[in-house]
Amino acid sequence: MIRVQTEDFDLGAEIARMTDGKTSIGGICSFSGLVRDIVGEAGDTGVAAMTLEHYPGMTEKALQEIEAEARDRWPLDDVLIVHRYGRLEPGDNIVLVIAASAHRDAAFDACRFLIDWLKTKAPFWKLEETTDGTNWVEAKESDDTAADRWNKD
Amino acid sequence: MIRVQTEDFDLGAEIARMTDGKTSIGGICSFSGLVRDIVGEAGDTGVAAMTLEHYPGMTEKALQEIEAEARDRWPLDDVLIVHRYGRLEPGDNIVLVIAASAHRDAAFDACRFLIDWLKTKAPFWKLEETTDGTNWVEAKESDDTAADRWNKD
Amino acid sequence: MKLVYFAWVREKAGLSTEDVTPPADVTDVAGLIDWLKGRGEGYGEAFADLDLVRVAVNQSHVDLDHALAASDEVAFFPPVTGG
Amino acid sequence: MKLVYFAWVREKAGLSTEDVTPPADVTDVAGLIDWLKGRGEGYGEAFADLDLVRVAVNQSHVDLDHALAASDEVAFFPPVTGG
Repeated sequence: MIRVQTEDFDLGAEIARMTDGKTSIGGICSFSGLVRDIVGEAGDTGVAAMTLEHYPGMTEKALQEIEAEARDRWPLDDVLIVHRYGRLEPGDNIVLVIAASAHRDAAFDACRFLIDWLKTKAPFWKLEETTDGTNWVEAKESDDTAADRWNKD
Repeated sequence: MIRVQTEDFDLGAEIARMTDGKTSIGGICSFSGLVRDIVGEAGDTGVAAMTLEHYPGMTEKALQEIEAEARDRWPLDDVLIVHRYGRLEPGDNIVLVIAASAHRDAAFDACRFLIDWLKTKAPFWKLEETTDGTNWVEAKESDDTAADRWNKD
Repeated sequence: MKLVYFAWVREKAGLSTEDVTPPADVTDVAGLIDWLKGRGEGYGEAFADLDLVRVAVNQSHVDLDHALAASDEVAFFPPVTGG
Repeated sequence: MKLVYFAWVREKAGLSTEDVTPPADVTDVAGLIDWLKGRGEGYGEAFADLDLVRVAVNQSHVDLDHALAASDEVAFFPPVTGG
């Protein structure tokens, strides 16, 4: 399942919903991404907040395709992707991905795949507010490298 | 932090405690292991329950060493390992590992390291109850292989 | 043809969405960008470095040589930075 | 010397803990196991295949050639299966 929303999410409640009444799940891997205040790092001035813009319609389509690809590659009992948009402050949740499987390796690999592909394929853009003003976060080459690991030959 | 307990754990509450008031965490990776009912798989008769025996004292020591090794290898904001013992039924939680870091790769790698090492180094033993009686679960070669990936040369 | 713009591409172009009818010789994404650049300074800035611009047609990522139809929704935006 | 047994090693040995005073020629884990095997059938079964038995001394994993002291806590158990 995928969701795009402004509201926060509750990881514990999501996993409880996923496992309720089921006895086929052996492992659940989750990843949450949070707004990090990078004040104090070399060259940074601290992030007061960030605003996530997205492309309604395409976002849902892209996330559904990523979920489908994960289910195609690994034997998964369940998949959840939740991505927030709008204005968020340091410490706030941005994104949650969960993969549940009978097997631990499938849960881990699928979870990492979900976040790696999301980071290069889902149409979200971060506008950071710092003490120096606002700036659009630039895409990282390391994110491309991480996503490329999952490309099939 | 490590905990060995009979009670269930609450993943959402653990992560809320970990992130409360912090703005340095960029990513949190968690893995929960559950009792899986393997009825219906070839050669299996279904697991009615399992009882986890452990070695009080050594268990805590082993888990603390695993946490310390993870903190040594990756820049982590926080680590949690919770392992249950006693009688558990299909669908019940067995183990929870969480790694929080500024960076997603560190969170993922550390989380997987924690569970891989725990599975071959922490003194727990599973006694399965099936319709045919009880039997001690045998260690898997795949768990040794998974743990060996993290050995340094 | 519906055009949509996001993030700094939107800010430079100066609008978030518009309906356009490009001339018949605009047949692909690269041709559409060339035509837009002739329409005003904002477009020129938005499309100054095409290495920094990504394109989706009907909400799927495409390359610059992707062929266009009159009913297409074409989106321009920077490399994505979600997650 | 305190000995502790877990899982099926405990079941075969027939006890979970005991205090023993091995003879002076028992200097390492392998020697201790040999001596225990001479003390009864249960030990013989517990230690029949040493590839299946793991040992910890003072709560750290050790090999069969690990040297022993009178004050040690020595644990015998199968390969672990937690997690």
